[in-house]
Amino acid sequence: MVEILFQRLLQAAAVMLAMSVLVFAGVYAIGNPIDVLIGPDATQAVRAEVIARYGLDLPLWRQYLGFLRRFLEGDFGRSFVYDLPVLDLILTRLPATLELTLTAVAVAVAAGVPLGMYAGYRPRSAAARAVMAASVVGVSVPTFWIGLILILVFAVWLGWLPAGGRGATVAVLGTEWSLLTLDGLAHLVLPALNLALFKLALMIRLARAGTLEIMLSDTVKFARAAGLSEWAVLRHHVLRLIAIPLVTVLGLEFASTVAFAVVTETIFSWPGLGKLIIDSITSLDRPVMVAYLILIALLFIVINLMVDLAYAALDPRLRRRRSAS
Amino acid sequence: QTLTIGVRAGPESIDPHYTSTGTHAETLKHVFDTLVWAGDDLSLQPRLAESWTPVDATTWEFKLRRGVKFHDGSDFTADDVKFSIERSRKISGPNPTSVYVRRVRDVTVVDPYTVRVATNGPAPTLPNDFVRVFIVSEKAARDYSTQETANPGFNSGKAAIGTGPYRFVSWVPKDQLVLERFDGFWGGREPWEKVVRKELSNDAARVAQLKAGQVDVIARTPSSDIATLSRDPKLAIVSTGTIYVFNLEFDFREKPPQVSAKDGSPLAKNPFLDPRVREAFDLAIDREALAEFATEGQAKPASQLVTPNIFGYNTDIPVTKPDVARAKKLLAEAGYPDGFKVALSFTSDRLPGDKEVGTTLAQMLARIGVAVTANAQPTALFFPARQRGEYSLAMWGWATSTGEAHYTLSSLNHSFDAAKGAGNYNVTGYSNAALDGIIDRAAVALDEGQRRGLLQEALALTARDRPRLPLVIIGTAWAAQKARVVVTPRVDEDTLAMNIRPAPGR
Amino acid sequence: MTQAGPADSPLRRFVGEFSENKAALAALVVVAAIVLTAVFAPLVAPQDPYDLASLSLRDARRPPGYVGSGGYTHLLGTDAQGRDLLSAMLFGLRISLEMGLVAGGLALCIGTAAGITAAYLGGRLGGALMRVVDLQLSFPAILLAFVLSALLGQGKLQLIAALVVAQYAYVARTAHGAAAAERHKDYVAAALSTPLRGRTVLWRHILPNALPPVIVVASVQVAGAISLEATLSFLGVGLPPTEPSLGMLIANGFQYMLSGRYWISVFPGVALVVLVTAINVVGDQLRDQLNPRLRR
Amino acid sequence: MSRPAPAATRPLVELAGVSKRFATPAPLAARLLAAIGRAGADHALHAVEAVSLTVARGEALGLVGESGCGKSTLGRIAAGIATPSRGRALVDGSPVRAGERKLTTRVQMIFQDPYASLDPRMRVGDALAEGPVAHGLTRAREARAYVAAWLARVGLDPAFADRFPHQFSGGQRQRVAIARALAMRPDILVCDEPVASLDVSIQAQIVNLFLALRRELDLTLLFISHDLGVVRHLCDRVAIMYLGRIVEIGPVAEIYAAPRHPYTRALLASVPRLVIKDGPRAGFQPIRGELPSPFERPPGCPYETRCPLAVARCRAERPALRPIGPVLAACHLAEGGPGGGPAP
Amino acid sequence: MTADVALAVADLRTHFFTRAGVVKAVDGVSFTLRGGEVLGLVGESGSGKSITGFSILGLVDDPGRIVGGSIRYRGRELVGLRAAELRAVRGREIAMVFQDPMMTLNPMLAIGRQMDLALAAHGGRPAAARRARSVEILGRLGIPEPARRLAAYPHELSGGMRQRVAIACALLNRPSVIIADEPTTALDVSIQAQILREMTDLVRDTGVAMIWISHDLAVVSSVAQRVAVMYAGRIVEDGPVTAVLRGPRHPYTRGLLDSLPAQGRPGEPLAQIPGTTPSLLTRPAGCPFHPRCGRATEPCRTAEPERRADGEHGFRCHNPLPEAAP
Ligand SMILES: Nc1ncnc2c1ncn2[C@@H]1O[C@H](COP(=O)(O)OP(=O)(O)OP(=O)(O)O)[C@@H](O)[C@H]1O
Ligand SMILES: Nc1ncnc2c1ncn2[C@@H]1O[C@H](COP(=O)(O)OP(=O)(O)OP(=O)(O)O)[C@@H](O)[C@H]1O
Ligand SMILES: [Mg+2]
Ligand SMILES: [Mg+2]
Repeated sequence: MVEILFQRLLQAAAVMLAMSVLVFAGVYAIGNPIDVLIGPDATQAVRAEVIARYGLDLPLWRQYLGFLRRFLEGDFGRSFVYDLPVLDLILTRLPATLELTLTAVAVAVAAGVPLGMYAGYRPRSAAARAVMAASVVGVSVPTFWIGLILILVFAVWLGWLPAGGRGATVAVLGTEWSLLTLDGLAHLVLPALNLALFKLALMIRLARAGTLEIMLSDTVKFARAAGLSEWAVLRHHVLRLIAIPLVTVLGLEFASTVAFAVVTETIFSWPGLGKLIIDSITSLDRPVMVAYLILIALLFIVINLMVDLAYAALDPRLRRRRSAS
Repeated sequence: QTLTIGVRAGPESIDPHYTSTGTHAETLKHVFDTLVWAGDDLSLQPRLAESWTPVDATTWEFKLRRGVKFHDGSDFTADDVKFSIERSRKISGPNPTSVYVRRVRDVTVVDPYTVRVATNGPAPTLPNDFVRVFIVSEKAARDYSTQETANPGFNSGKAAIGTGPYRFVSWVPKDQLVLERFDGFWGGREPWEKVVRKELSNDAARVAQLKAGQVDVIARTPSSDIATLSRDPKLAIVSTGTIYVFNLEFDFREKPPQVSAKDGSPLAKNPFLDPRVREAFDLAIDREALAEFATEGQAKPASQLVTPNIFGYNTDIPVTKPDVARAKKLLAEAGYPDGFKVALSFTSDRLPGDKEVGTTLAQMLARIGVAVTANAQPTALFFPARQRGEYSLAMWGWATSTGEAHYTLSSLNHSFDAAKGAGNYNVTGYSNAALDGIIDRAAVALDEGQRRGLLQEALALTARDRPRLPLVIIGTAWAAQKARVVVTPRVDEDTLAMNIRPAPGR
Repeated sequence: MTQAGPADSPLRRFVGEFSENKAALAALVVVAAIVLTAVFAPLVAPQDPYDLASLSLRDARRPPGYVGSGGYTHLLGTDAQGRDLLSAMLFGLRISLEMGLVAGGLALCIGTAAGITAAYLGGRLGGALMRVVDLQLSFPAILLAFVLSALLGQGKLQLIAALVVAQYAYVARTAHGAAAAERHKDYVAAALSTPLRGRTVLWRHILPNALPPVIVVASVQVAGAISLEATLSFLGVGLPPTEPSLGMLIANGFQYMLSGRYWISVFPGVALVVLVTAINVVGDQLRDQLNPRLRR
Repeated sequence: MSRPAPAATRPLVELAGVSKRFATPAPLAARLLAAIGRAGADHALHAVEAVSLTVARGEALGLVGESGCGKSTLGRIAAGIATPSRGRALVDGSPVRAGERKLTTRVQMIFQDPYASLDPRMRVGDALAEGPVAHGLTRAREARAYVAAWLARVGLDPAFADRFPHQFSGGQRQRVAIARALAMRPDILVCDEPVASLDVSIQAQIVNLFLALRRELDLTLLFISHDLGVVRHLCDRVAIMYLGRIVEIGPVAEIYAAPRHPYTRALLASVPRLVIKDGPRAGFQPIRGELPSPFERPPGCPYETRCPLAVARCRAERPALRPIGPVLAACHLAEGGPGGGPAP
Repeated sequence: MTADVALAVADLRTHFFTRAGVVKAVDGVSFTLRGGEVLGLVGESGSGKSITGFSILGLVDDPGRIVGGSIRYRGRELVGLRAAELRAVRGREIAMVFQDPMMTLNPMLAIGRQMDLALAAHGGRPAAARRARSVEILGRLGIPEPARRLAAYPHELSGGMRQRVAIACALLNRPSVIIADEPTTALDVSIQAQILREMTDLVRDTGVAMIWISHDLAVVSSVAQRVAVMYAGRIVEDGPVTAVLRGPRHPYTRGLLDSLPAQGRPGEPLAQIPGTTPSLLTRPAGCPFHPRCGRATEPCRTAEPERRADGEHGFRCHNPLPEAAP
């Protein structure tokens, strides 16, 4: 256990190190954050003072080492813009993003898997073709555009749902969740749908491909020969067999879900990490960028770990080998 | 009665001395007062100071308003003023508010309702600076006045005690700020019990929330939506010109990095050093068209870098009339009958219409034979690159936020001089000794009439020499739920709850 | 099965099977038509959107059917710069296709090379290579593209670089999966036992057999590249505004959606959807056809 | 036996104490679970354990055993496709493989599944020419003729060179695989169950082909099969494997006539025979008990768990291969003399 | 005797409509299966044995279709039944076991669960009863500690055990006909022997009727009472197993028997049937075997031979081999 955890942590550390170097170098190449932040009327002296105060006058490697030292002490640094501890800034927004992405993924799975399985089960039917065509639209239309259309239709024209923002939240375990209030849910529907569409298409395609293949297998034939109904075959056999690739891809796609959350959060004014990161990029708020990316890397590793555990849960071949007698 | 406002950006902290960003000041004006108030048209008005007079060349005396209460019930006195001025020097974020008190040598409390401010040298525009100097309660903020304690103290509300019409309730960065009415406000009770300021940085999101009825007012309505919104019977649009002027700046260095002959070969010398080329560019630009089409009528043609309501504005300078034929002739005379190639860089996400104006400029310059590659950049990339001197032709917007032209002239057109603190924003290498002289004299002229004359002269000289071309004055518009509210516009674009009143008949 | 006649050439059979799916055939025709119009855009388009001097601002944002100062009808209206939207779209298609194909192609080559090499090497070295790919996947593509275009400036090449970096990892994973499966098949062992050199086996045997799923992913990637490019334009780090790609046009027209000037964004959007859908339908058919288990 | 055993010269193929372990790399999740005590960590799997055998020039050795007992693995080691964990595989005294590289073309292998062993995307002509061209057995220009000759040799139309593997029937495909191996002009052919996937009528064709090739090319064969009938028909000697070890080895006629090892005996008894007489049929005498897991080896005789005759010694001590009459057998209970197996 | 017929297949035709043409995989197959009888179905690969089996259960995959003939189970016509009715027959009346248990059992489900699903498909019984039935069947098939095995996953079992589990699944609902499609081909001889033993015991004890598909004549000869030899989509010879194997009347059956290694002397070439399997797409006119037949005469090339019978021993050949001496 210790060894495995250690290995994973090492991997995490390597990823984070790479990320932080990348961000440092990237921001350095873009320019001095102070040039974005500081007012035009600041004198050279003030400018120099501010630059020195943020340590931006040091050579890049010294800035980086300083960051590393503080990081090892558990200090992620403070936002250039807000002068707040970056960790606080991120942690207060993390629930919103998690809520959004997880809902989106849940929607994508809940809708995508059945649709995909149907499309794979009756590949030549008109409905299946329609589902597949729709899924293409899902992957091809840019997220921001769909988002706006959703707002136009459901918020502006029909007035059924709010056009943006997060709505009422309830504090559970010290974090605010909007999933638990009706108002919060109403606010969540459109952004989650927007974010889910892309994943949905992916789920449909994966589920279809898997189903298509498995429907031809002897396992299915054998189950049918035993008199199982088509529903039972799909529900018990096919679903089980396609679960593993689905879980893998979901894990891999998590990073991109978060990335697209950036767009969705912008359109829907969702107070999550995506908006934070875009704003910190546009204001070259380096500590926030670094911390965010480290967090994403961490999240990615955690998700990977969970995917591995899910494998073990799903695939009995990875489970305990019962002795033969 | 709750008022919900959708704005582009909010405060960066609740400490008013933390940063000098415009939106920061805008927000905190609800909670804190200043000695001097900039009116809707930027004219100076008494606020916490009832009057201000120069005692001598380097001293201003401010008479304070009596009977003003802080949100915690304590009285406002001269000590709070002294404390606040000194505090704004010590506390500093990325964009120090110390610029507003840079000319202050020291502050003396004469009596509880009189303070004297001694300046480093003559400072005729000190009251203009004080428009942005917020007064905090010494009692509440004393313990939160170091770099480390300031933000935690104010953001938690402990130190966020002001004299303004609203008191601070809560704030989530980049999300929303909640205020509630301060019933003890010296200027009388506000109509709104509660004010929610939502940060909606995306234009479409702002408009959508207004249309969906989630907000009462939005600031900076995208120009593309104004026409439709004004046709909506439920909504009202209020617009005004702002103090932002787009300008096109030329590179005056010997070796401009982004200029070349059309075939890509380097030019013998920098064409922008030739006044005929600059004039040709001026003549190529159809400012009426820019205003009418690029910004859909939201902007107005500009004749100079400052707007008419700014102190020092020169009414004699006309808006240049476009003349493509003459522009071509001038170019030919300057030795560029076939034009040349240049990259035009501009911000794409900073101000309303910047991208459209930039791309349109490229079209207009193409008409006189200059091959322009349009380089639209996010603000985060534009300013650092500009600061590094990577651009040879740049278009961006400038606001005369102090309300007087000296600020603009000395920042942009004065030769760069680190020692004097002049030309801070002049990265083009432009240097005109005559102009510098006039600007320097205006800086210390205490007599208003004399100062106005000098500033007008400097602007006229700028119009002749064309170090940068003024293009259009940016307009701004608020859109509001007609049935609920009425908005009075401000030229500095501030969206204040104090300028929003319930609609009559409600 | 085994009774395939000798006259039955694989290509003929392939074409025959393909044309049986009418939808795929139609999609192929659409793709071909779009590619052709894009290639011949300068001949087809009423206006040259690159010629800034020919544009008139007075024609900006006019609805479909407007007769502009150029004297011709703007069938699909004009955009914010007074460009004829139809022309802009034709040229935009050209740029989008170019970007999609170049970026998709490069991502295909790099990803395939990385994935197959990792699969061939196997063990720790191959594992390490795939870790790098994983790392890449964990880095949101949009941010990556943002940083890259900040580093390299605005332009087609930079954007292509960003798209490639963002996308090659998907190809690499697919190629790796396919190649790892092939790697352990007997025909590879047979080739190695001849003995042939590892490199020869890699290129001659593993690559061709691992390619089909990769090609299918690549066809999705081409679509993905076009759509990602649009998103980047929306975030402000796309192409220069004077070089309108479809994505760029959509992103630019985005701000007019709420004001009812739908055409600026919707027409390019529809064109994008049609193009990408058609590419995907063709890709899907190819995938189904390349799947031997679905063969008839 | 139909043919006299080849003269006792120096063996052409020599496997000296080869073992093969597969360190099954458990997926991370499994290891993780193992670490928190949910599962026993996987041990290395011993596919082949300390096998020594020799094949003389021109001889055909059959390798028989239950599925999964390590026949293919042993064959792959002999053919230089796999590296043994311990021991060496020699051809004419020199190693077949060094490190990750196979050194010789003298041993070639025919794989169990001819379809899987042919590159589905390569014309068989190209597949056949590839090796010989790379090793200078023919020049690229002459490759077509070379290939045609070998196709003809295995009884295929040379025009088939332009076809893809899927265009052949099973028997034809197996011939192509044989031609590919032969085109390398090997001295030794390792055949891994070359007839298992074929039905009887085609099986006969292939068996006949091997018989002819042996006669005409003086090939040395290592013939892996679980079909005892085919082995008897084709081979001079036979080795019986059980759980990675050889339990009995000797001339075909001897072993079929009088198996010494109880496993060999059971195996022979399990072979279904064509029954053409009316009346009650002889019941099967299947081997009782279960195959022990290759992960957990009992310390004694590997067959002890299923052996009807096992005694205490079998549980405790692993029997070595020792000469019993004309054969070698690894059984404590086997006695010398003709037919001297343990009494059932 | 007719009352005792469990399954009667008459002129069954199952065709695959592929792009290349119509593959007549099964083209006029007729046979009857009596209760408690084992019918061996032999023939070379691709001759249509499996498709015959699938057709009986209505499990022919796209693009295949039963285009003609009838399948009567205890007098009830199965061809043309609605999906739900067919499903009630499958597993309940007629069950099937496939060649490779690794491919047929779902690797992701515990075997108990899979058996439970098969039982539940035919409804009615409480969970405990289903479990008891599963345990009973596994025990019947000689699996030690059956109750514990229910929780095992297929990969945890040896090949032989897996196949027994697959057989158990087929037996769960007490079908009266089992179609066993090469159930031992994937196993090696020693395990094959075990399975054969258990299956013969089973038939003896329960009286279930069985179709045993194989291409191994030896296996068939030891389990079946009657045998049918298929060639190119139809049955070319059928009859009591000893009679057919001792005295085959069709040259193809003869060829099959002759090519068994056991028939030749070690080291000598085996007899082989010349030529290759005909394509089911372009079946030769006349007797499909005539291109490979040494006895072919003119009528063989033109006229399809009808089934002729000699007592219970039927064959389709114009020039049958002489009857063997008893
Ligand atoms: N690459 C491998 N990794 C792990 N285990 C392996 C590998 N190859 C073979 N094994 C294991 O080694 C053992 C012997 O396998 P091998 O293929 O040699 O058996 P075999 O006798 O040829 O069986 P069969 O008759 O089924 O072909 C088996 O338990 C198998 O699972
Ligand atoms: N899906 C299909 N499409 C086209 N032809 C098919 C399909 N499935 C089977 N066939 C054809 O049907 C014929 C009979 O196949 P079947 O599986 O019944 O043979 P078999 O006698 O069981 O052979 P084997 O011994 O190899 O299992 C084959 O020649 C095959 O080509
Ligand atoms: Mg093997
Ligand atoms: Mg079959």
